[in-house]
Amino acid sequence: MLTSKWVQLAVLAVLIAALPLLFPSGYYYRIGALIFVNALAVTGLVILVGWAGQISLGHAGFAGIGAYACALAPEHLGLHPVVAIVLGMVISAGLAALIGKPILRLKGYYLGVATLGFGILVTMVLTNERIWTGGPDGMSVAKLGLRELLRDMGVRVSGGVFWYWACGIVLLIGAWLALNLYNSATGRALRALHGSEVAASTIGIDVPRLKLQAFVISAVYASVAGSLLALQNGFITPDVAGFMHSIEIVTMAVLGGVGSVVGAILGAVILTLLPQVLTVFAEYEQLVLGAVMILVMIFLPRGLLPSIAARLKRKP
Amino acid sequence: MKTTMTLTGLTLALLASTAHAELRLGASLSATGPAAFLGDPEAKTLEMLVEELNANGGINGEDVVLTLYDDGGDPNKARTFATRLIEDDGVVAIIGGSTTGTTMAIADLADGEGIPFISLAGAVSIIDPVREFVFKTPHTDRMACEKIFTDMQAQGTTVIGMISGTDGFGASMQAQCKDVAGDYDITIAADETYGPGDADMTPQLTNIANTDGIQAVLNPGFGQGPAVVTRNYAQLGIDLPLYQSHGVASNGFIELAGADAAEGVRLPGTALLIADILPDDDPQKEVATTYKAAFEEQAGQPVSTFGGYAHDAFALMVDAMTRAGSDDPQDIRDALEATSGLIGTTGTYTFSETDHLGLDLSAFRMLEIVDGGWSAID
Amino acid sequence: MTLLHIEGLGINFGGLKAVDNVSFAAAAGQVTSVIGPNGAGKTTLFNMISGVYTPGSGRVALDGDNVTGIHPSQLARRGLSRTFQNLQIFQDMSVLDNALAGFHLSERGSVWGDMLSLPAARRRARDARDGAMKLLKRVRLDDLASEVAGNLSYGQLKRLEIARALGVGPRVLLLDEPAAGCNAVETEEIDTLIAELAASGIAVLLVEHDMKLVMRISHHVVVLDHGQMIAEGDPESVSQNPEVIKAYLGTEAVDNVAG
Amino acid sequence: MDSLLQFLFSGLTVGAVYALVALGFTIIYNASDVVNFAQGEFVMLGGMITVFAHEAGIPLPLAALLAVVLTAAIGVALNKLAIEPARGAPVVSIIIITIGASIFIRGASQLIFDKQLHRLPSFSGDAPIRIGGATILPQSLWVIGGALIVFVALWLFFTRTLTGKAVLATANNRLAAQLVGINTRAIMTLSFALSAAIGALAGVLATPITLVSYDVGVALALKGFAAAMLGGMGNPKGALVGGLLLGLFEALTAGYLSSQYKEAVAFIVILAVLFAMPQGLFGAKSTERV
Repeated sequence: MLTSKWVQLAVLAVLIAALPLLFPSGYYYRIGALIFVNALAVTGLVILVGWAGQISLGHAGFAGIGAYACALAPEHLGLHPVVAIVLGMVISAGLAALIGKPILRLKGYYLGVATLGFGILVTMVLTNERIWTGGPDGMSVAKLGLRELLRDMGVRVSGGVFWYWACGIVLLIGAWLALNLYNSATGRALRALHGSEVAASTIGIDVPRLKLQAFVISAVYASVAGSLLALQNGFITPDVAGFMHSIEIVTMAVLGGVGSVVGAILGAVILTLLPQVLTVFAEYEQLVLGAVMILVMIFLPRGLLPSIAARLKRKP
Repeated sequence: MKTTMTLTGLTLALLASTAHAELRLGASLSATGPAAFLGDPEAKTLEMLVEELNANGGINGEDVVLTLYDDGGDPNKARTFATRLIEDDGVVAIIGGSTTGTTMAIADLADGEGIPFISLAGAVSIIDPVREFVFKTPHTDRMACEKIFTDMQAQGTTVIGMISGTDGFGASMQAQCKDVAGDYDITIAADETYGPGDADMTPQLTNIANTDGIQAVLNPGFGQGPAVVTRNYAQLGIDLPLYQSHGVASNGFIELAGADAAEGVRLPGTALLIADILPDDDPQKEVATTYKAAFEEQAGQPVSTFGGYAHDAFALMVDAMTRAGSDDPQDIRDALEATSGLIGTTGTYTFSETDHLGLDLSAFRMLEIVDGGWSAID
Repeated sequence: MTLLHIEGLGINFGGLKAVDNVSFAAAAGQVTSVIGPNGAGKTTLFNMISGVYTPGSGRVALDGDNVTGIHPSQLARRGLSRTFQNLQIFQDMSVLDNALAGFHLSERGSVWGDMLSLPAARRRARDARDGAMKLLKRVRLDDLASEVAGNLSYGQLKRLEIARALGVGPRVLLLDEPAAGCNAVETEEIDTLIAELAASGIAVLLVEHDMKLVMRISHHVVVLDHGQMIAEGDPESVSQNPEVIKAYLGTEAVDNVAG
Repeated sequence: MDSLLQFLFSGLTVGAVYALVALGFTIIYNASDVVNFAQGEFVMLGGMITVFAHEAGIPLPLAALLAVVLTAAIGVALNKLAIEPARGAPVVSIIIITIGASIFIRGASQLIFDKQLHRLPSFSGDAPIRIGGATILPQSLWVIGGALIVFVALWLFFTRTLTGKAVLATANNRLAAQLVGINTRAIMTLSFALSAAIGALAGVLATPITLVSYDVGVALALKGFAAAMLGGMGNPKGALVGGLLLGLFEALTAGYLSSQYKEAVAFIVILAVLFAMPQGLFGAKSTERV
């Protein structure tokens, strides 16, 4: 570990709290909130991909479940959105446990295509069951109600500001849970089975069970991220579960450094900001985005944070 | 370090955009991505028209500054760009939302922040229920269905088959058509779909052709799907009238489907497609031919209905801003709602407190492809 | 007291009998060595005993219970752990984390406890850490505890694997060539370590090419050749067995036997 | 109209396109263990370059040849500029590079070409061939034939030629391959050139049926990847069979069950196959040595 858990959390907390001092307009709160939501999903992937060494190309599927739980449950079941978030977590966890059991036996690209298939199935259901989901045009999401509650208590915040803080706090909790996990029996076992499944099993690690736990945990992270996105956007379409979104969060994780939570957050920061910055390139945007991804991976092949850390270490 | 650099970059961009006092207009369009079909001509149209307007002295002497973002068809991005337009770029009005999904993501925000917003997407739900600040230019999907069914009814058709794209456009129109079919005594006996990237629809068309009693086939969709459907239709030798939607109303469609396969296909279109053959006394003749000529000259590609939506949105906005005589969003909105008899490429717009679309079926024209070109049949 | 019973164990790889009908027993507090020329099937035998391969025939009994074909993680729970001929170190983890991983069975609780860092989980983690540090001291790796395992020398990694295997608290310990690639000093350290482990009551099962080491510390020796067991007995009798000498003839090991 | 036969024709046509894309994946994968997610862009380039060259007045066969050669050159450039400099990086990083390359190529294409859909004239006309109550377009036969020829050529290449075996050796153990005198850098260059050329050929053959625009690559890569995994990655036979099966599943599902869920059914079948055969239909079984 680079630094202890509390140092990492403290740096993160200070950054989240201090950055708004530099914000010139409400738009930056929106970007901040998006970064936090992405970082949350990516943190889940760090546990699955970075520690347990299992690939997923369909994790946006769980984000989709979380998002649509927040859209559907309040409308059809009359549940409060907060309860809907929890419902989304439960459904995602249950589904992850159900499909994880058979597909986690697969390795490498075969696991990749299986998870890809899962993501596509979720997208197809969301797209085709238009009576429920509004189809490809999407559907509205009920308001969380917390902001209104605050207003009644005399605290007035704009939507952007509210979601900045809400997502920031959820990310801090998510990072705290993940960092706890890293240095626990479970986290160590996950990293161990990544190193050698055979050796891990000979010291008593139940490899399939732990892989499944990592899969379920990362699914829940993605689900919460999806819920937060849906609630702050107030509107949701099946894109949230789509293949491109899955690839996006994997890319964030790898770009930042898939082994560490802070690296993953860094990856989310960069890939969320980049498209906003690249708008100055207008039609060259895609070109530059592709080139940046290639260059980072060539010059910092282990991801931004680990590669930079290794360089600093080499030059004392 | 990277973060601070990018933040500085954003701040600089912000400073640059607030340095002048002009009329700032924002747009978020799907210039790339799966809906680039819609967004690309829309973006090109807006850029062309703004340039043209400023060259002619702008609005009440003020230049219009267009800030245009490409949301790639992703509603989440559209919402972010809308936030950026309102909060950071300080625009007084927004055009955009090429798709219903991106429109809905923007509409909520624009309405909440009190920024007039004209959408270029089809769904009824955008303007029904009416939201104070949200308007739109294209005909609704439901109106397209009604136009087609009216023509079918005139032909004595009562039983049809449908094959729809599962993209937003196709799925939305599929649902609307099923909804209103009963009003025209039309039964949908076969209801098939295809994915946006599919290359062969013969299985679906075979099933439709093998369904008893079908008298015509309707294909709501846009992009490559309808071209493939039309070609497969000819390949299978299905001898029933084929109706396409306004989603394919461009010359590109005839080229992609092949003139032979497309022969006889009917669809509801706008004056734009038949600008050249409109009678001289047609009220839309002038606006349609002018835009068509300018666009094809500038963009080097055939004009499409979608570019026309952007043209009309811009015309509405300019008209409202001129009448409002201020850059206050509320004034612009009020002027927009007071629009009356504005002639666009899509139709003649008259907004009211209860109608933020302002078009009726009369602007829709039933077109038929004859000898590789368009001809009006009513 | 015999802890591990092997009866008629065998496995085929594509028609080839890699191990055929091997039977022997290993007692608590004793070092039982399996020797034989390269390709005799020693590692394959270990893989079957430790559950990595499922045996084609025969039976493995641990403490009287049939454990044939049981998954390695189940065997670890019953007190059997091992090291590997080709190192299976968790390269990206620290030395301490490698050793701590060995304590998985005693440290693990619920995932909830781990994620929320509940007091019980923290207590177990502290205990495991103390145990791991003790083991690292024992294999003289304690000052490298925070080093990334990938940076260690071969000999150090061999010792780290032993420490990790000991974390399980095994009653039966399988060591696959623990002294391979080690210099004389390191070999002697391992020698002492194995003797201590046996003395503490563990049944040690050893595969080793260093015949001096084998002859010095083994209580019981099993000889394999081409998958068959050709001899068994105390080191003295085995080293004089004509079958054994014949099997080793022409191999570099013959010198070791003679010496 | 004979339904089943028509569904089969449709499935074979679409399946042959998938198979061609999947075949493109096998060579780079065999040489480097990397699944090149930019493979779909090669297909797109093949179609787009041919369309624009043809529109510029170059005869179709020549335009097609130009497209294949240019795309192969782009494949080589991709290897030299992006893959080779990242030698030794983890496989996930290489995958991100190929995704980045795919975004880059797409971004460049929309600038160099345009965002419109395009079509090529069919090679042998559009008159459908009638067989037993069903119809198939002559262009479908071109695509199916193309897939078969590429398959046979690749199969011969990997089993009968020294170079082909060198490609396999390079993947198996790069160091060992170097030790026995294989120029592994040249092998990688060759692999990218060949993969890109096969992709471009797929684009040329399929464009008259599927149409082409700058962004068709992603969807094609996805289907080709799924097909290759179904058959067993790295095996040309697997790519061919996987592609054809995927096309047939989709067509039969669309015909008999639900056109809405045809892709879902195809993926469920892939998952079912992988549960039973974790290495795909023809993938090599690997045993872990410890």
